[in-house]
This record gives sequence, structure tokens and C-alpha cells, in this order.
Amino acid sequence: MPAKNEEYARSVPLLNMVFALCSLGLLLGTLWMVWDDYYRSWRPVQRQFQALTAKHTEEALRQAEQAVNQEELKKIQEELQAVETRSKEKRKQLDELNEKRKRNTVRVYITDTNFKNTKSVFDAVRFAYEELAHQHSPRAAKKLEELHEVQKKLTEYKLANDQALTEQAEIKKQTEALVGDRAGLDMKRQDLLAAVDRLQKKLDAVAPKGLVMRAFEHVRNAPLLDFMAPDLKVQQVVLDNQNKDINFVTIPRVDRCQTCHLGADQAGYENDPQPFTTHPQQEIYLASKSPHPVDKVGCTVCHRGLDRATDFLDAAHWPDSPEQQAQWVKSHDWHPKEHETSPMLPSRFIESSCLPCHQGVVHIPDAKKWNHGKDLVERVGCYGCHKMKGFEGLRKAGPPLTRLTWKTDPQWAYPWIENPPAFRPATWMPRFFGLSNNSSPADVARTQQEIRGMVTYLFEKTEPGGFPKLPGTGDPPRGEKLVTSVGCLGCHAVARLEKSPPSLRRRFGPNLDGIGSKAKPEWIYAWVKDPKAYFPETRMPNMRLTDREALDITAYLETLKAPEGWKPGIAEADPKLQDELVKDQMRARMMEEEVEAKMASMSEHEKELYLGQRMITRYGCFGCHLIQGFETTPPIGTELSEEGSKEVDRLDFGFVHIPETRQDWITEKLKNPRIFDEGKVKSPDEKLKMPLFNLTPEEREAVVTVILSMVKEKPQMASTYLLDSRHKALEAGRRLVQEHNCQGCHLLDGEGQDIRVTIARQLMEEGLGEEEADSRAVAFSPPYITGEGARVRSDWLFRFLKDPTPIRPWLSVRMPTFGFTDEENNTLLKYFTALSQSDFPFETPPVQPFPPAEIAAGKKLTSTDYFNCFSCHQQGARKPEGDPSGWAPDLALARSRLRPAWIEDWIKDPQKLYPGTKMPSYFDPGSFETSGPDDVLGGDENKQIQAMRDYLLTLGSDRSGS
Amino acid sequence: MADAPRKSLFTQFRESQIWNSIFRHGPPDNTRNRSLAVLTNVFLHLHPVKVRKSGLRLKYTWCAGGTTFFLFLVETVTGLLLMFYYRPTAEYAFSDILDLRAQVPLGIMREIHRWGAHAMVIAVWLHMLRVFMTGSYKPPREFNWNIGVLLLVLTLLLSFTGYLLPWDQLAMWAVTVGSNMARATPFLGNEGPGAALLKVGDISLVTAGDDARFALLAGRFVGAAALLRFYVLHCVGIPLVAAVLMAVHFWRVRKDGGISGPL
Amino acid sequence: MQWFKSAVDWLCNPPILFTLIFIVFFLAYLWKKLTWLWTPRACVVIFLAGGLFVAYGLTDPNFRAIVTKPDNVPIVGMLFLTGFFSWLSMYLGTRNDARIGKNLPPEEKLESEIKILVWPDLVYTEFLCMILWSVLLIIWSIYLKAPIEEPANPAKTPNPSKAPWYFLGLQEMLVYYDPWIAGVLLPGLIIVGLMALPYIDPNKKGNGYYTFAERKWEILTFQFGYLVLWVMMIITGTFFRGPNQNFFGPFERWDVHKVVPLSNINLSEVFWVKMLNLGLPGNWLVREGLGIILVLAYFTVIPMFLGRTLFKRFFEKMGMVRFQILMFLLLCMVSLPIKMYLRWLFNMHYVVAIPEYFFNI
Amino acid sequence: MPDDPKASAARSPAPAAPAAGEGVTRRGFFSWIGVAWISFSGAMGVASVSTLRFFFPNVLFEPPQTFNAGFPEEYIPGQVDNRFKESFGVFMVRDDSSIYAIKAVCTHLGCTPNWLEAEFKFKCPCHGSGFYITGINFEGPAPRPLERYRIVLADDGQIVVDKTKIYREEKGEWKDPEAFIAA
Repeated sequence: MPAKNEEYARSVPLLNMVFALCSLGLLLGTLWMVWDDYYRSWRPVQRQFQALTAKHTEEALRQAEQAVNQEELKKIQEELQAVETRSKEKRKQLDELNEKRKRNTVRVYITDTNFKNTKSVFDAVRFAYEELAHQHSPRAAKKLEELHEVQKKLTEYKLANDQALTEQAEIKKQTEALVGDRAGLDMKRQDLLAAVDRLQKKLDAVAPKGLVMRAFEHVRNAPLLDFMAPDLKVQQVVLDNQNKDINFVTIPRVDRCQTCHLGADQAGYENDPQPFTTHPQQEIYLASKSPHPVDKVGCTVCHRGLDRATDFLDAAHWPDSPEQQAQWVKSHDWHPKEHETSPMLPSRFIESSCLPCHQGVVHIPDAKKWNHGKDLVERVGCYGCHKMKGFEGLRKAGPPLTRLTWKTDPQWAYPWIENPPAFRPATWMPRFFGLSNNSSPADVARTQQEIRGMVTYLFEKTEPGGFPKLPGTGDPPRGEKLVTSVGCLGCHAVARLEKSPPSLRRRFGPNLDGIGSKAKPEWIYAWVKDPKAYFPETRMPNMRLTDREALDITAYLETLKAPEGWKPGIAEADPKLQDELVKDQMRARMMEEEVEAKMASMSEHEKELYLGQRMITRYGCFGCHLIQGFETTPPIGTELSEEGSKEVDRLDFGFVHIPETRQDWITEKLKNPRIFDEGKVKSPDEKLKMPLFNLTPEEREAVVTVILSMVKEKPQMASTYLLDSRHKALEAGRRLVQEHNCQGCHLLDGEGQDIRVTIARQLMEEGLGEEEADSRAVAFSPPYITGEGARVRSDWLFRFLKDPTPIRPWLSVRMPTFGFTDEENNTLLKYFTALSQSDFPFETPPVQPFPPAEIAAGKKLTSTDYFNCFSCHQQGARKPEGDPSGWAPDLALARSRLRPAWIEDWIKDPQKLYPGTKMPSYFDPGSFETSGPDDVLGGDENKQIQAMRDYLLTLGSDRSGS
Repeated sequence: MADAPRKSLFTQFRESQIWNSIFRHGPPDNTRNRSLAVLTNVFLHLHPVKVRKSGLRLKYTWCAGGTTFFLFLVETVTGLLLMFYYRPTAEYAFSDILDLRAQVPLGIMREIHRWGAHAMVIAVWLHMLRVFMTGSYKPPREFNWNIGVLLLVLTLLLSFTGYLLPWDQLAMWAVTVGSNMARATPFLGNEGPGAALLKVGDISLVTAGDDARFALLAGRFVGAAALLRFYVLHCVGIPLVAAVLMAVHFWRVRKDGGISGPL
Repeated sequence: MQWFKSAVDWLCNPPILFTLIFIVFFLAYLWKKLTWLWTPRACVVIFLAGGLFVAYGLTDPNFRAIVTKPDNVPIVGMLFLTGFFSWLSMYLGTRNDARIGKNLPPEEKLESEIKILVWPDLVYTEFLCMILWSVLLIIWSIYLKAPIEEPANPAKTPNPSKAPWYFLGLQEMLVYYDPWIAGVLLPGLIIVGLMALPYIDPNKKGNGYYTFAERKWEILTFQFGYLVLWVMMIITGTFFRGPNQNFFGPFERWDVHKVVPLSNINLSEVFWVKMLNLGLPGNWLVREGLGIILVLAYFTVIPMFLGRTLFKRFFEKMGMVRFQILMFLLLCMVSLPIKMYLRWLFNMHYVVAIPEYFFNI
Repeated sequence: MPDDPKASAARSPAPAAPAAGEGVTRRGFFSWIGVAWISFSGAMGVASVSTLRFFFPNVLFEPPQTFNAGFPEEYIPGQVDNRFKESFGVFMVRDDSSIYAIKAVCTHLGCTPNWLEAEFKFKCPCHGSGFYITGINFEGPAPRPLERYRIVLADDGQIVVDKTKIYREEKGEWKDPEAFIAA
């Protein structure tokens, strides 16, 4: 049945139509796919940048054109014109020369070819000869002859070639002599217009002109064709030294940020909007001369985010503020990127990226916020409860509580523990009670009993003893004078003496407010006289006070009372509640029967002690304070050494709705440490217990920066900042400087002298105007000692640090006795010498004896006839006239104290070494050669200075400095 | 048709030597040529010349088997292209995928490959459902049903081995969870029943270091070795076996009487 | 609409969801009054309802988060496709059944004698199929980017960590059975069972056309395994299992901290401690004796009993060996819902618990 | 779908339309099959070109072809600077009036020549070709002078060496303003 076979099951025209529709779909789909693949978000961005660059370049071009020295250009053009006319005038001679040159060209060519050909023959023959000679062949001798032959020819050709070349040069010279140096002029003209040309070229590249070039611009960047010389393309740096840790394997970072941030490493886009803005501080970042060149360091190692991304969201940008977020939501439909382990750091925390590479330093250069944060962490003592890498081995942040009865009483301690800021608003002691998760009436009742227990425990577990009664009574006004003048205010602050909030260094020691309500007078007296007697590890130095002075200071401090409304006293005991609390504590550790038995066997006092001990354990008081029975207890907080890398989902956000990031969590935690308990049902023991620290929002941000900087990832050796021996010495010294707050009084390493504000204030009280007081305060503050290593001799400094003696009689501020060990002393010495890059520890003194004539000249110069040095400077027992506040250091000490080279520099220009010093400048640095007296040593200023130096070195005896 | 009909360009081409050297039959508008069109084409001669009309109906076949095969081809082509830009090592696998997504021209291959794979799993299940619902596994097609079951398993394995290759958390842990079951294989897995019995003295013979899962992963956990192993299985091993079985499957469809239909 | 979401969340709880599905499944296939389900009108109604539900669900952030996860989109597709084709096969089957009831041949028979040349009909159709699939894949790929999450980290397990979606049925079984059963034995038996299918199916009818009436048992068994125990388990495993493998309704937020009491008990504990008030015997054989006997009985007594009563017809038709294999496979399949109910109703952990040898059932 | 099977069977002998070609073209300009094949070929064409495009990666991990070579002051007149020899295969040379970048590939057989400070010449270790400091060959088998790379000053005054462009002496290209920078 053939007919049946002809049968079609489906209508072919219908199928054709379906085919057509499907194919159209396929075509559109494919085109769409190509477009989708091609059109990435960075393309329009790069186009925008081209337009921007064109705008800038046009501007620069206009300026460059204006900047061209038109006269010069005109001159050159005229000269060129002249060359032109001359070559027309002297056509005939020129033609002759040209003819000559043509002939010469041929000659050069022939001689050169001859030489080269012969040279290759020579090489071949030499090789053949060497082979034959090596084989001791009889034919070697003949070959050698041939070699000499060829060599002779070679020399000839060389000569001929040289002659031809000489002739060539000669012809050129003649031509120039005839018409002028056209090539040279051209070059000059090019040089003059170099900037214009360069900018014109650049402009042509970013903004092509003409239809063809403009069309080509589109074609080269068209989909599917953009593999041929596109100018829109992904920009990347492959950073072999910057590893990205992708869990157990590391790969080089491939930073593509500059695909959009095209202006980041180019000057000139400072005022343009992101993503084109020039990166700030080019001298530190990105520029190739900076320590962080972009092709070595890249971007994401600091900023984080996805290195390979070329899309705004994909790169995991993170807004720095709610305003920025709102703006991004509008412009980029921003939302947190899912599945990104390392989103970008908001720029306010960017300094937390410094630490991984800058390990082992006290402060990171230019990282102000991080440095501030680090100082704060040390001050508030985060490391007491949280293990933190880099903060090991530090002293506990708070005072020891092992001799508490010597110092104060429970009536004070109870309300203090309950609410420290109520007693002293500026204290570092954090607050544990009355916070968001323990303020309900039940909580308050419970915590009252807890504090009672702690107070009982602390006052029970103290060393027996105390201080004797005061030997007399002091005078408070005299005491206040002492406190404000001897230097206490370098480390301590007293609210009523402050005009503005004290700096961090002046909060190094406890704020003294209320001390009169807190400490017993006997304790204050004993403490200010010799702090180490009470607490051997204290950082409070000995001010070498006399008994009288100590009594006065004690009397003054006794007048600093607690704020009004604050009352000493202890909450009522509640035996029933206390029993419950004690039982609760026991139940967690033993069976119910044992609990009952134990309870029955304990007295009320024992229970109270037990509760106190449990609570000290729970709240971790021993993290900051030395407490008997807790000497070796490990800290209670989470380790923070890798907090900056902690998985965000391991942080419990509870029911608090904040952005789920590390920084937001930590910030919130510092703001309200108990906030994540909100809405949770917890037993007292389960509740969060981190206390509330007294930090301003800026301080909090700084602390968060430090915590974020503690990351797990280790950078490669090649990219870390390695300390050489000098820097190691510097850092060791800085550590000590930091620990003893030297910069509270001294200007050192570019920072410090915080005490100056108090001295200025004092001067103002004495009747000076504000500006004058400020400038005079420099002279009446402890000295600048950044250059101490260059100034003084190491052996003298060693002795001085051990046992300071007054150098500057006009200062009422005292250099205290810190009681440094030999090791610490040496560390400081090395630090000072490293800081001023002078030799450590010894140097050869100038050869003595000096010529008598020189000494005589020196003496003459220091006399009243000339510089009159001793009108201010003391000289051993010989004191200058007038009030000691006008005196200057003892020159008899110079010999043992000062480095000779420094004396010269000092006399030459004291203001350079010590801006603001009282020492007059006798030599004008501006016109040094003529500024000295003319009648001494022939008017040679250098010799005069040297003579004075030598004279000073003869003063005093060898050991007069000690 | 009085005028000499002007031949269209296409017609001219069709009468050229080139055309005739490729297609050795006239236009397929009669039985003979329609048969030849299928018989003389290496790709089409997978088909018989004629099929049952009932078997032609989409409502009968759902085109599920054909779809599966087409998706297999799509996976082969896109997979081959992806191999140019993907390195199966712990260091590079992940970042190569990132680059495929954002930088490689036509990196959309990866999407096509992945969604094609998912579609293929679904298609093969639907094919099985169709074959079951029409009773087509019944004699004489029992054996081909068995081949089909094997192909279904291979499809799942292909998808499973490919799932690891992006080397992200999704991949690694899906494969970890998936392969953990092998740990419990009776006697062959170290946590399987009976494994504890296989020991000589104190020495266990079946441990995490030599059990079924170990053989699958070339290690105690999903690591770089597993990645390479899965890669080779995914790109070469399983596709080869599947291709052979597919050949058998298609051949047997014809030999067992074409697409099934009521007897 | 909060009540609706809560109701759906509640309904999706596995005990309720599966009980409902078991009931609906058997009613749909067996209850005469529900045959209207196999009409195009029912199909439209059901799919409209399903589509509306998904559309409504997408307005909910939690529902959207889980359904639009790139790898989950195909599963939604699969759910609808499976539903549609199951309906289609039944629709065609019931139509044929009606014809057969009137002593007419099935529809396919009308055309099966007609032979059509594959050129152009078949080849053309296949070609069009390919183009359509290409278009679909391209558009799908443009719209939906393939997922890429954090780089692989062997030290950090994501919560939840799930197998690839097509294995989530197996992972779901892991809730009820130990890995050696859920991950090895049952998948092995699925493959073996599928391969054995042509040899243990005694029914010669229904070859080459859609029918239900002629193959009621086969279809019921197969669809029970495929739709209920495979597809629905995948749906549960994908959409309703959140962090810690806890159950979450489709409108519920995946809270990592959700706490669910898990206090399971073994049969041996029920028997020895609760019923007999004795301690657990030291010897595992004694301890687990009851469980072992029950399991053995399940696989021996029930086939013998059924072979004489309900399945007498099969037994006679198939012979001892084939019948036993069939019964074993069937019982294995049914053991899953049985274990599910034991867990839901009695918190039953293991019927036989011999952790000494990793042998728990 | 609710086709009556009988009806469809009866309809079967459909109009015998050929699969493609003449029959349709006669009907006029527009034809489904024409649209179909054109768009299908279009799609295939785009797909093929795309596949070709696939083989030209957008990003490379080779050392970049353009690199920053520091500032002119860093180079000492009359000296050959080796610092980019290993990383980029470039000798940086500064003579009395210019700075140029010599490609460190011998023009004989492509070995890397060495700069011999004592003999003041480049010497190729493979076959002994020698070059002056300018790159001009004077001994050995090298047929022509060493090549130079494009060298320019960036906006910030840094030297940028661009290896994509080469200047050859024998073509007179060394006079090109981008073959050297004046110093």
C-alpha cells in the first residue's frame, strides 16, 4: 500500500511556522545572551572615565599651551626659518655637500659590508685554527697564517670604515656650518612643545576625532569583536606577594578594582566623584614611589572585598555610613552580598588592615585611629579578660586589691563597685551593675547581695597591716600649688583644674577626683612619698617629695571629695536571698544533698564570703586587679586574637536588628555590652556579663578598629614590614616610653608634652594672656627630648635616668625617679641614640688639651663683652643673678653631659633643635657667615663656635655631672 | 508554466555537484527519497525509516527520552568548552569559576551547563515515568529498561560528580554529605554494619583510610584529591560509560520493535 | 493572611504532610468519586491553584528566599512537571480504560498499525524540540546565575549542609533510618527493584498504551514510591529542612537557634525498661531479641500470610521465588512509612539497636 | 488533545508539502521556512562566532606587557640596568642623551644576552654574538641589532615600557620619538 506510506502525520507548513518561530526565538535568545555576556557594569563606567579624562586633558592642554614660552618658540621658529632661507640662498654649496654625502653613504655602506663580511670570515677561520691547534694538526700553522692574513684585511677594512664615518661627520659639520643645525633646532622645538604634544596625544586617545576614528572606537569595543585592541577592558594587578587565604590553600590576589577605580593611582582626580577619585595620600599609598605601590600591594589586601570582582555588588562594597548606604541603595540597588566571607571594610575602620603587615610596633605610622585604639585597649585593660595577641605580659590594668584595708573601707567600696562613674565620672573602671539586663527589681536585689559578697571577700582577703598616722598637718593651698607644678598633672587629671577634657596621656594615672572620699590620708601620704612601697609594680614614679611637701599634697587631695549626692554605705543584708544565691551557685557544682549539707555547715559570714568568691569569679575582677586567691585564674573573656577573622555567624545577634557584620556587632557590644540579652529568658548565671566601659563614640570606633585588626590571615614575609636592628631598638624603647608615659611630660618622637596645657593654664592664672602663656609654656614645660640621643652622652644619661638631678633650675616640674632597672635603662639609651641616629654608647671626646689661644677666645666669647652666657647659665656653684626662673642649665655639666658635636649645633641654631627655647640665637642661620663678631678668631663663625665648645668642655671637673 | 521557470538560487545550489555529493538523493518529497534521507545520514539513521504513528504522538512520548539525549549533547559541548577555563585544583578551581562568571567571554556556558544538568535529571525521571506508565518495560523490552535504569543512575552520578567542581561551600558540603553515606556501606564502610567484624587481632581492616568512601574520595575527607577524581569521572569516566550504554539503549529500541505501542 | 501562612506551615510538618499525602494519594487513585481529577478541567484548576499559591508565596520573604535559591528553582519546575505528567498519564489511562470497558481498543491501537516515515515528521519534531530546549536553556541561564558560594572550607560546615537536590530524598530518609539503610541499602534496593521490575511484574496487560484499570497495582506501587517517597521527600528535604536539619514551614524564618526537643527511644528500652521494668540486658542479642524477631517476622510472616490471602492470585501466577522477591522489595518500601510513623507517634529511634556493630534498624 | 483518533487518522493524508524549498518560495516574498532558515542560520552564526570569541580570554595572568620602570633619575648614564631582565626581559640603558629599553632577546636564535660590564658589551651565551651598548651587533652570528621596546613617560614622570611595540634599527625606527626618551 504505497499510498499509505506517503502519509504525513503532521502538517508540514505548520511545522515550518513553528520552526520559524522557534528559530526566531533562538536567534533573539542567542543575541540576548551575547549582549548579556558583553554588557558588564564596568563598561559604562570606563566610558564615563574617558569623558572625564578628556575633560581634564582638554583643560590641561589649554594650560600647557598657555605655559609654552612663546618668545622662545618664536625664536626657534625664526631660526628655523633662517635655516630655510639660508639653504635656499646657498643652494649651490648645499647641493655639492649633498652630492658628497650621497657618495659618502655608498662608501660607508661598502666599507661596513666589507668589514662585516671579513669579520665573519675571520671568526670562521679563527674557529678552524683553534680546532686544528687543539688537535695538534700539522695544518694548524698554515691556518694561523691565513688567520693573520684575514686579520690584516680586517684591520684595513676597519680603518676604511672609520675614515668613511669620519668623513660623514665632517660633511654633517660642514652642512651645519653652512646653513645651521636644523636637527638641533627641531629637537629644541620638540622639547618646548613636549607637554603639549603629550597631552594632545592623550586627548586623541580618550576622545578620538573624526568619523573614522570615532567609528573605530565603537567597533574595537563591540560585542564579539572586542578581543582586538579594545580600549575598554578589565584592569588588573596580579599580586604574587599578597596571598588570599581560601581555606588551607593560598592564591595570589588578582585585584581588578582599577577596572572602575581608574583614577585611583593618578593625580588629578582628587575632586571627581567615586569611583574615579584619586586615592588620598598618594605619598603613602598606590603611587609607585610610596611604600604601598599599587602593583605590589594592590587594593583588597587592605580594603578587603572580592579581589576578582568587576561589579559593584559582586565586589562586596560596604557603606561607611547610613547616608552612604541610602545613596548606594539608590544608585546601585545595594544590599549585603551573600556568601562573601570578606566584605569590604567600611572606610572608618580601614586602619585595622595595617596590623597584619606592621607587626611588633608600638604605634603604626600614620594610623592615628588604630594607635589611639591601641592606647585605649591598654588603658581600659581589655586584655585582662580577653586574651589578645600583642598584649601579652602587660601589667594588670587596675590597682592590686591585696592591701585594700590599708587604703580604704567597705563603705566606699560597695557603692564604687555598684556604680563607679557615679563616684568618679571619668574613671576607667567599667560598670557591671544597673545595666540593661540586670536592672529589674529582682536583679537589683540579687546584685546587691552579690556586691556585698564581693566587698566582704575583698576586705577579708587582705594583707594585715597599714600605714602610721600622719606626722603633721599640711596646707591645702600649698598642696594644690605642688600638684599643679611638680608634674602630677602629666599623668593625672583633676576635674576642677581642667578647662577642656584631658588628653589620653593625662588619663594615664587615675583621675584624682573624689580621692579624699576614697583613700585614707595615711595611705595618700605614704603613697605619694614612695609608691613602690605599697605596690612594687606600680608605674607611679617617686617624685622625691619632702615630708612637708607630701603632707601638703595629702592635705590638698583630702579636699577632693566625692560629687554631691554620692553616699558611702552598704546595702542591707538579706540572708534569705543570699542563701538562695549561694545555693544556686552550689547546685551548679554539686548534688542537692551535698548542697544542703554544706549550707548547714556554713555561717552567714562564710556564705557571704563564698558568694563573693563566686561573683569575683563570674565577673572576672581579677582580670584587672590582683586579688588573693585569684592569682593564677585564667581570664574569663573570649579570646580576641583572631576576632577580626571570626565568622560572622558565630556572633550571636540575638533579637537585635543591626547589620550583620563584625564591626557592627562589636560596636554595639561596646555601646551596650548586655544588649544581645534583649528579649531572652536567661538565668542569672547565663546572662552576659561584660561591663560597660566609659568610652566616647570616637574612642569606641578606635577600639573596634584595633579588635578588627586582629586577624587570622598571615601575610607573606615579602609583604610585611620587617624591623631592622635600629627599628627594633626604637620599638623596645617606645614600649617603655609608653609604659611610663614619658610623653605625658616630654615631647618625644613627635608627640606628647600633654602637661603643657596645665602649665599654660598656670601661667594664665599668674596673669599672662592666653597666647603668651601658650608660647611661654614651652620654656616652662619639661624639655623636648626627641634629640636626646644626639644631645647627651650615654654614660651621663644612664646615670641621670637612675637618679635624676635638676638640670634646668627654672623648671618647677620635676623629673621623677622611675627606678628603671639597668636593662630598661639600656633599652632607653639605645632608643634615644637610635632615634637621633647617633652612636651608641660611647664616642671619642675631642682631643685635649685644647690650644690655649682657642680656650681664651672661647672664654672671651662667653664673657659679658660678647654673648654673656653666664648671665643665665649657672656654672657650678656660680649662680646667675635674678630669679631662678630666668636661669639656664649648668654649663659646668656640659663636659660630662653633652656631646661635643651637639654643643656646636646648639650654639649655631638653638631654635632649629628646640623650637621655642629660651636660648637666644647668636648666629643668624640666614646669614651665618656674617652674623658673628668680627674681631675674634678672624671673624670665622665656625671657629668661634668651636672655641666656645672647647671652652665649655674645660669647665667643671670630670665627674661633676653625677 | 509556459515561461521557463526561473530557478531560484537555492534550487541551483541544490542541483550543484557539491550538494549532490553530500546528499545522494533527490528532494525528500516521495517515499523513496524520504527513506533515503534517513538511511543515508549517519546521524539520522539512528532512526528506523518508519515508526508507528502512535509512537509519534507527543502526548505518548512526551519527548522525554529525546530531551534527555539532547541535554546530554548540550552538556558535552558546554562541558568541553568549560574545560578550557577550569583547572581542577584546590587553588584554582574556585577562582576559575569566579572568572567564568565575570570575565571569561561567554562564561554563561557555566549556567547553561548547570541548568542543563538539572534539566537532564528531571527529564530522565520523566522518561522513566513515561516508560513505566505505558508499560513499555514489559517484554520484549525488559533488557532495555535495565539499561535505562543504569543510565538513570549514571545521570545522577554525572550530576553528583559535577556538583563538586565549583569547589565552594555548597559543592564541598553537598558532596561531603552525599558521600558520607558510603561510610555506612555494610562491611565496606568503616561505619557500616559488619565492618567491626573485619579485623585481625587488634588491627581493623576497614577504617576511614581504606573504606568505600575513601575509594570514592581518595582521602578521608573531600579534598584536592577528591576534586581531581571527581573531575576525571565527570569529564571522562562516566560520560564514556554513558555513551556506550546509550548506544546500546538506542540500538535496542529499534531491535525491540521501535517505540512501544499496543500489540 | 497570617492565619493562612501559619496553617500552611503547620500542614507542612512532616507527620501531617505525609499523612495527608498518603490519604490524598490513595483516595485520588482509588476512590471512584475522585475520578474527576483526571479531567482537563481538574488539571487546570489544580495548576492554577498551585501557581497562585507559589505566586502568593513569593510575596513572603522567607518563602521567596528558599524557593528562588538558584538550585531550588528546578525543583519547583520538577514538582509541576511531575504533577502534570502524572496527571497526563492518568488522564490518557482513564480514557483508554473507558474505551476498554466498552470493549474498544485503546487509542494508541488506532494508530499503532499506521507506519509513518520518520522524515520529516519525527526528525522535524525532534529538531524543533532541540531548538525549543536551547531557547529555554539560554533564557534560563540569562535570568538565573549559577550559584557560587564561599570558597570550600573543610573547617566550617554550613548550616544546613545538604546533598545535591536529587539526593535530598535519601538525606530525608536519614532522619528515620541509619545511613547504611537510608544511604546504601534503600538506594541499592531502588535500583535493584527498578531493574527487577520487568521480571516480577506478572501482568501482561497494558504494554504500549496508557491504562490504569488494567495495571492498578503496578501503578499504585510505582507512583507511591516515585511521587510520595521520592519526589515528596525531595520537596521536604529541600524546602522544609533548615538549619540543624530542623523542620521549617515554607513561611517560617530559618532561625539557626531554633530548638526542637529530640528525645527518641529504642524499642529495647520500651520493652525492657518501660514494660518489664527491668534494666537493659548486657548481651545485645538478648537485649535486641524482640526487635530482631519483629524484623524477621516482618519479612517472613507477612509474605507468607499475604501469599495465602490477599495476594494469593499473584503468588500462584508468579511462583515462590518471584513472589518472595516482590514481597521483599514491597516490604522494604513500606518499611519507610512504617518507620516514619513509629518515629512520629512513639518517638521510636531504633527497632533494633546494636550500636556495637553499627547495626541499627 | 481531545482529538478523536478516527478523525486524525482520516485527516492524515496531509497536503504533500515538501520539507523545504521551491514549493514555498513560489508563494511570494514572505515564507515561514525562509524566516526559519535565515534566523536559524543567524543564530548558529552568532553561536559559532561566540564560540570563537570564547577562545580569546579577557584577562591574562602573564606578566603584564606594559610595566612601570621607575623614574629617569634612577638610571645612571652609561650603565645598563639589569633589574627588569628577569621579570620582563628588558635591559634598561641610559646613555648621554637618552634612555631606551632593549629587548633581551638575541637576534640570532633567541637566547638571552648578558651585559658584560668589564668588556662593555652584550654577549650572547649561545653563539657568542656581541652587541654594543646601543644594541648594534658587531661580532658573532647575530644578523641585526637587538630590538628596542616602546618607552614613554607617564603623567607622573615615570618611565613606562610597552612591550607590545618593537623598534628595529635596520628599519630606521630607532629615531621614532617613542623608541627612546630624552634624558
